[in-house]
Amino acid sequence: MTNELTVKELHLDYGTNPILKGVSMHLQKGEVVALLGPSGSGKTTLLRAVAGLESPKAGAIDIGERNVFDGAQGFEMPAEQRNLGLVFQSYALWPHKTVFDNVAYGLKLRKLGASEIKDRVSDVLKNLGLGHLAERYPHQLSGGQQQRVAIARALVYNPPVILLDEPLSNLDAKLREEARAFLRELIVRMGLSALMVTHDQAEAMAISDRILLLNNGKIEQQGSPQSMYETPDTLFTAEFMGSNNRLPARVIQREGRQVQLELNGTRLQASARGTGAGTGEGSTIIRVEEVKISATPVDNAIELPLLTCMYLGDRFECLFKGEAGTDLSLRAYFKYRLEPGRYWLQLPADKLWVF
Amino acid sequence: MTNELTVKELHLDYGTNPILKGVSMHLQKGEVVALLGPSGSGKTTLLRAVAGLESPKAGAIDIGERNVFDGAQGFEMPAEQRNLGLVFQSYALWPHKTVFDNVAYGLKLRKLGASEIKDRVSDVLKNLGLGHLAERYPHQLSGGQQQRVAIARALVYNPPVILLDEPLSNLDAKLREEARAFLRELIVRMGLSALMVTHDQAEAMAISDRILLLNNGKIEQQGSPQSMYETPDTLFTAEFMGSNNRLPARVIQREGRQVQLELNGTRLQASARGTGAGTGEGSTIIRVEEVKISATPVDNAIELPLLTCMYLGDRFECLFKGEAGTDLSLRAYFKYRLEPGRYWLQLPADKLWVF
Amino acid sequence: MNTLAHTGRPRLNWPRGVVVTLATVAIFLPLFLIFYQSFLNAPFFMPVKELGLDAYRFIFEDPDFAVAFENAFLLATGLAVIAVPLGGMLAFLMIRTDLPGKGLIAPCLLVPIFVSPMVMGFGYVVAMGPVGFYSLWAKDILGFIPWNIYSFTSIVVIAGLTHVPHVYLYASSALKSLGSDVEEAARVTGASPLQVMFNVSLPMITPALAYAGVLVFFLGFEVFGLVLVLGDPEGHMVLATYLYKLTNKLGTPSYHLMAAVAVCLVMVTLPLVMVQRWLLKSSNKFVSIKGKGARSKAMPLGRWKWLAFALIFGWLMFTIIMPMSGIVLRSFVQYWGEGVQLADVLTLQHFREILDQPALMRGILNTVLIGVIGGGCAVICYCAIALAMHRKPDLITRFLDYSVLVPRAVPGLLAGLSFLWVFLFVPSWLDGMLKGMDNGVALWLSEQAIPVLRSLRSTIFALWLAYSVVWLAYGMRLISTALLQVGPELEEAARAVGATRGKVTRDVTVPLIKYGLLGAWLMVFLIFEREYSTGVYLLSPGTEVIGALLVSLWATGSTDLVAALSFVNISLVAIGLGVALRFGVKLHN
Amino acid sequence: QVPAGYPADYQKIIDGAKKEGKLVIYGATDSKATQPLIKDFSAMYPGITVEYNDMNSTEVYNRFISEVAAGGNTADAMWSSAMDLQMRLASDGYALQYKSLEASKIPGWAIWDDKAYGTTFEPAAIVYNKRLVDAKEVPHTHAEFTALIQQPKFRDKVTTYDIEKSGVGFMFMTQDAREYPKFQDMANAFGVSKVRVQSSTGTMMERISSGENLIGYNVLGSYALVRAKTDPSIGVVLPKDYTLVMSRVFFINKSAKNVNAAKLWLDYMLSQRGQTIIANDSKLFAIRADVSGETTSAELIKQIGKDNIKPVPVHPILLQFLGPQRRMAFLKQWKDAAGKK
Ligand SMILES: Nc1ncnc2c1ncn2[C@@H]1O[C@H](COP(=O)(O)OP(=O)(O)OP(=O)(O)O)[C@@H](O)[C@H]1O
Ligand SMILES: Nc1ncnc2c1ncn2[C@@H]1O[C@H](COP(=O)(O)OP(=O)(O)OP(=O)(O)O)[C@@H](O)[C@H]1O
Ligand SMILES: [Mg+2]
Ligand SMILES: [Mg+2]
Repeated sequence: MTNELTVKELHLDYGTNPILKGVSMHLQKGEVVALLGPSGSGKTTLLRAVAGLESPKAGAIDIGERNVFDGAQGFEMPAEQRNLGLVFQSYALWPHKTVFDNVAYGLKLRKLGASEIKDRVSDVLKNLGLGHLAERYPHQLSGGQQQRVAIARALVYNPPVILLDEPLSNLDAKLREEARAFLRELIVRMGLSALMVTHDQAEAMAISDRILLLNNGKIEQQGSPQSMYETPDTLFTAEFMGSNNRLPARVIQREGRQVQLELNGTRLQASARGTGAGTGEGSTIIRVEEVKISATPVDNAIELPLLTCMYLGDRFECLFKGEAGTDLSLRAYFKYRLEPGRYWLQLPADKLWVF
Repeated sequence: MTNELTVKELHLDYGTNPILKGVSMHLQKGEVVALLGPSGSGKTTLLRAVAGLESPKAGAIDIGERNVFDGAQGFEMPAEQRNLGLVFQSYALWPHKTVFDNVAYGLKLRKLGASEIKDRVSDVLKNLGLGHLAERYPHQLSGGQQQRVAIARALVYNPPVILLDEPLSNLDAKLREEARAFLRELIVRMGLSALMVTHDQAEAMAISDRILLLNNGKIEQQGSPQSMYETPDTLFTAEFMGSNNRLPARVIQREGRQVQLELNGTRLQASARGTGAGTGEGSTIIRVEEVKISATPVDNAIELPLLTCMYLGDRFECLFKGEAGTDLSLRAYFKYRLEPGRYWLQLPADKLWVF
Repeated sequence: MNTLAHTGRPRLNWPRGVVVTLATVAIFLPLFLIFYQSFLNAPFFMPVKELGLDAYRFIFEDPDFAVAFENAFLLATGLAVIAVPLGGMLAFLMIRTDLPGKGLIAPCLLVPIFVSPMVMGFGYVVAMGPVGFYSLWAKDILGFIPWNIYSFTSIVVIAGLTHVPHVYLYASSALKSLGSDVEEAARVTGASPLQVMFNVSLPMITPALAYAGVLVFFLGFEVFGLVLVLGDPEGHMVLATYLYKLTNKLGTPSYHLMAAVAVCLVMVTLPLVMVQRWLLKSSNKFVSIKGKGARSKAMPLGRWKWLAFALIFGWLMFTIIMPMSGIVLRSFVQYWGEGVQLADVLTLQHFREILDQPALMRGILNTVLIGVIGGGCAVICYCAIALAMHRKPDLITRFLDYSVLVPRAVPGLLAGLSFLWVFLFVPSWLDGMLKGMDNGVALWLSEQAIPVLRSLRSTIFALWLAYSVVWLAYGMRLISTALLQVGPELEEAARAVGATRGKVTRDVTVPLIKYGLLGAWLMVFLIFEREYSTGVYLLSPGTEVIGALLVSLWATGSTDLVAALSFVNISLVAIGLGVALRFGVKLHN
Repeated sequence: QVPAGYPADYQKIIDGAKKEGKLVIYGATDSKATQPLIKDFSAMYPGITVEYNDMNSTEVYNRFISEVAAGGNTADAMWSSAMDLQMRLASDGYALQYKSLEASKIPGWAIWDDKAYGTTFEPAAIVYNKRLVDAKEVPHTHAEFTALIQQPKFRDKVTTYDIEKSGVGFMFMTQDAREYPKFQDMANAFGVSKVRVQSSTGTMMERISSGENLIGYNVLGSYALVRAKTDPSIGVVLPKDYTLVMSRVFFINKSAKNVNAAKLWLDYMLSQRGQTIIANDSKLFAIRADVSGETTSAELIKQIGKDNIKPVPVHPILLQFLGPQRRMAFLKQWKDAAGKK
């Protein structure tokens, strides 16, 4: 398969502040890639560099066969010639144009005939369920509708790649869930290649074929959502991809991937991940949903008193706390509200990760 | 227990547009109440009316024993005399003051001595983990830190009630989860009474003792998170409180709470909720997490082909779709990725609600 | 089918180049002439002249210069000290609170902007001078006159109070773009409206106040008409009137001395610009994080309400109603003063005389034209310059940023003279150059283009250019405020769909600041209405404007015509203003 | 249509002027006063449009020298009350030598070298407020004036030109210093009364009329009399011991484009017809003795006596005071005496 977008060793500074420190990535035809990372890691910057809105210092960017940026040759194609679709977090709809004119603008710039413009705009609006809103102004639309107009505007001239910067983060919690299913379905249906920025790992996993995790201007790890979630290479990835318990455990012994821990006076079996080695203080984590609660003693478990249970609707999140003085605390899900008391929390060895 | 805050039949218009249409509520000492509702339902407006930042048309507001607004007598106490704590969604920190000065301002206005101010501000900053940031300016803080400064500022003069307007919505997805646990713990630890606006039902459930669901300027339903989630009185509440499947089912027969449905050619048992009666088109919903997937025929189930599975990290969200032409679609969670094929989706009668 | 122009390399941004070059020439050519002149001992165009520091030596030895300089500094400082806080407070009261009568006050605030200070001063003489009718009234009641309008303190106070609206304009537009949540946060914390204003609102608009402060400080150095009218009796002199004196002091006009004074002024103001830049540098501190739905209810002032109203009314009374009533009264009487029964001397004679004089009628028309059309053109030029600086944080932008303030540091009279020089000598230098090149094209140019250039001087274009350059700082700020409110992503979105920079400007940026531009047009119109000193040397028959006519009428003693003409002018502008506001032109975005 | 009494070859000038069709004058006389002249001139010589630029006297000077230096269009003729500046230009060689046909009809002191011509006869007057100054008090000589203004009633209420700002004021004052032996006493008296100085006639008269000031010294009589017509508060006296008289100086630009028209204008202005208009319509005082009316030199001479009229001569002698040293010295002397620091 061909790469629709290739970024090679991109470096970018703001003033003297390095923001991107050598990012390489590619996007294949028909693929949806999520750019994930904590705030300030440079996601937006990378997207903007691809779009031509920021000038990198070094590296190269190709869109399809075209080279659009080459740091070595000092070549940089202006944003308007890159022919990309870009959806902003704030949607950035032009408030003085109707929905129709917002969407049609890209076609007008491409000097299409009036009737063809009308056809294509109506088409894409219908496709996005906005057919009846063509004559409205952006401020007369709800957030979700605005977001779809922004997408329509970016799609209408069939760009090879569409870039989305946190397209869902301005939506209500409720709307967001629907929108993400809609967006995924739309991208797949229209056979687009999309690069999407988000800082919400759940959103990234739900929507993308591949995740690129950015950390401090570098790519920390990339892969399918499942591999990122289930087999993180680094502590950062592991912590970022899910809800975790971080445990103050001491490593006692390592044997290949198998590790022996001591936690709260209990010996536990765990598995090593990443490149960590040696004994002593290690970083030990376990996903909240992997902790199993039992009222009776079980294997590879520690015993802790229940502090409180938070209702989450479909389940409870229960908080266990070690004796005063230790900073051991553990969260676990349970289907029902637990009675106060002490419980055995089983930490399956293959899910208890040491970095 | 005494009510720290009582709102009686509050009416408020913007121009000729009624926004609050008779809202009554109360907040007890030490209680955390979440004001939940879709965008535009009037949550912020209600909060602002309590704070004295909007002038209601009619009704009454008492804070503790003090009457602060009485529509009948045309009495309205200015905001600055109500002695409340208010945390804004935007934090609204004063950018020209340091963290210390931001927090100290309320005490200065109360004419406390310099040394006492210093003590109390240091205290509250330490309490919120901001001790080392006192000399910084707001723009030098991360979002999460800013939010905590905003809380510190609202707490420092010990207001009887603290009002929070979507305090978490400006935070990263990751930070938000931590912050909500922190906030809940803080409020409980300091024995505060808090009224918090949010539009995220998960947040409301996790953080509050009681939820007030606002819909279009009226209180739709109120109660503990669990009762709101598990025994909604109205379709609106049911739909708002969780992720639901809405089914195009026809009611065939009702017998007390028991209802017989027809869905996709299959007869199903369901239970009636709310005040709905009669047969024909009803509103039928079931929570996504209550749908059980089975490869073999089971009771009270419909058979549907799998469309796609979305990875959510700790589980998959699977989408089933009826034959082309019907608008039947169903989402369900499953621990593993499902093979393509047809499955039986069990819809437990007590969780399949008809309104 | 999706075709976009592909040129490969980014092209030279020539529209920007043209704008920047033209702006630079328009700003610095006259300044350069002044600078050059200040180092000569005779007019620079005379055959006999020598380079040297004579001019500086003379003014530094002249005790009058020291006095004038000190006074000018006091005046400018006092003016800023009075106008900045009051303007800020006024803006707060008008924008944020439930002050009664806002609708009425808002248009009144503009009056001091478009009434020429000379007229204003004259109004004060008639109203509050030693035998002014308010003074006589006060004397009847109190037995003495509690004020002396000719004292330097009075001049400073009047200058300060009449410049409050300038500060108000900047402060109010800054306040409007400031989310009110920070203020509400203060109120909930327990601050009364007054405390909110002093502790939160005003500190937060420090950058706008700093800008306004520097601008009014400059204007303070430039105050001329007011001092000319009110300062004469007791002999108070500031730099602008000192300049005026210099035209006569040595018998023949001494350009080198005037130029030296102007250079001193520019030198004094430069550090100020630096200070201001420095203040603004830390302004990222002031960028507030805006919440969604930045709505606000007017802050109830409670018992302060009527006190605030009374204060504002007092200000209106003193800065507008009293001097204006003086003018109006003067325009309807034959004469006035101690012991005159006004009822006996009422007349419409002065208005009839205006009708009889075609030059005056033409002056009125020209003034309106230069205000409306010239103002519009000026706004277009300002907009072009602002766009050339828009989102391009480079050296050129910084350079322009500094440059726009400089012309205002030169007193209008001298600025006008230097523009006359530009229009006179630049064509003849060019002519000389072209003739020297001695080829066909050059000769043709010298025959065809030079006369056109020369004839520009006697058209109203010359006047317009001088006005526009002098008020550059004022106008640019109006427009850049509007531009700042255009979210960058709106422009970036257009580039992403394929619009070139030029198209982005045309299709997105400019339409979005449409209302800002209209407001700026109105404000520039007002300021052009009253301008007079800059135009003095650029007028020719047919291009008279009221401002300059007033000065010359004043000098020849037709004070009654001055009053009547001012009255007509003020009424016209007020009507125009009313119409504009009526049709929805916003005063600030 | 050669005016009566002019030689026949004057027709050549008229024809030349017609061909030029235009005349540009820079003047410091306000256009209200010049309009009757222009109107009449146009009636006499139809086809010549007169473009009159009304400016103050320094602007007239500034513009003229700048424009001449730049070689662009400038005035064909200059007509200004700043006699010293006009003389400076004339003696610096900017003026065209042309012997007006009317030259014999005006006094010799008003013509210099056939280049510069005095065209009016305007006395410096004492102006007072009739309402507030008793008829008995009104001074008729400089000595009476000196005595009067030292009375407490006149403290802060005497006004005259700020001679640092006003050229006319300076000129009058220097002539006073020459003509009046007790000038120093008068200057000291100004100091006693704390004289209020103004930069223009208008402000002086406005303040006298309103009663803010009671009496003004060296006010241009032509303006004062016009004002006194409509304003009963204004009283005008011409001092009997001597009265200074100034004359608006006219010269033709040596490199004028429209020389013939300018010559026509000069002859017209000095003719009886022109002078009659200057006297009766412009109210500027005719310089010709053969014009009668209230504002004429004849009338003035009748009132005060020929010997008491002290005209400021149209002569380079005026330039003495343009020298910086003398000028500064005089200014200092005046400022010290009059208490103007
Ligand atoms: N104009 C700028 N000048 C200087 N630094 C900047 C600028 N814009 C962004 N930065 C810095 O660059 C870094 C990366 O910013 P970027 O916007 O790419 O982050 P992000 O990953 O998109 O974060 P978020 O999730 O908050 O949007 C941040 O540290 C930010 O402070
Ligand atoms: N200043 C205003 N003028 C007129 N209508 C307003 C104003 N402010 C808010 N409204 C309207 O009042 C209604 C309630 O607004 P409110 O801000 O209370 O909603 P909310 O529940 O807080 O919504 P959100 O979740 O979006 O914050 C909305 O329909 C809104 O459009
Ligand atoms: Mg970002
Ligand atoms: Mg809200």
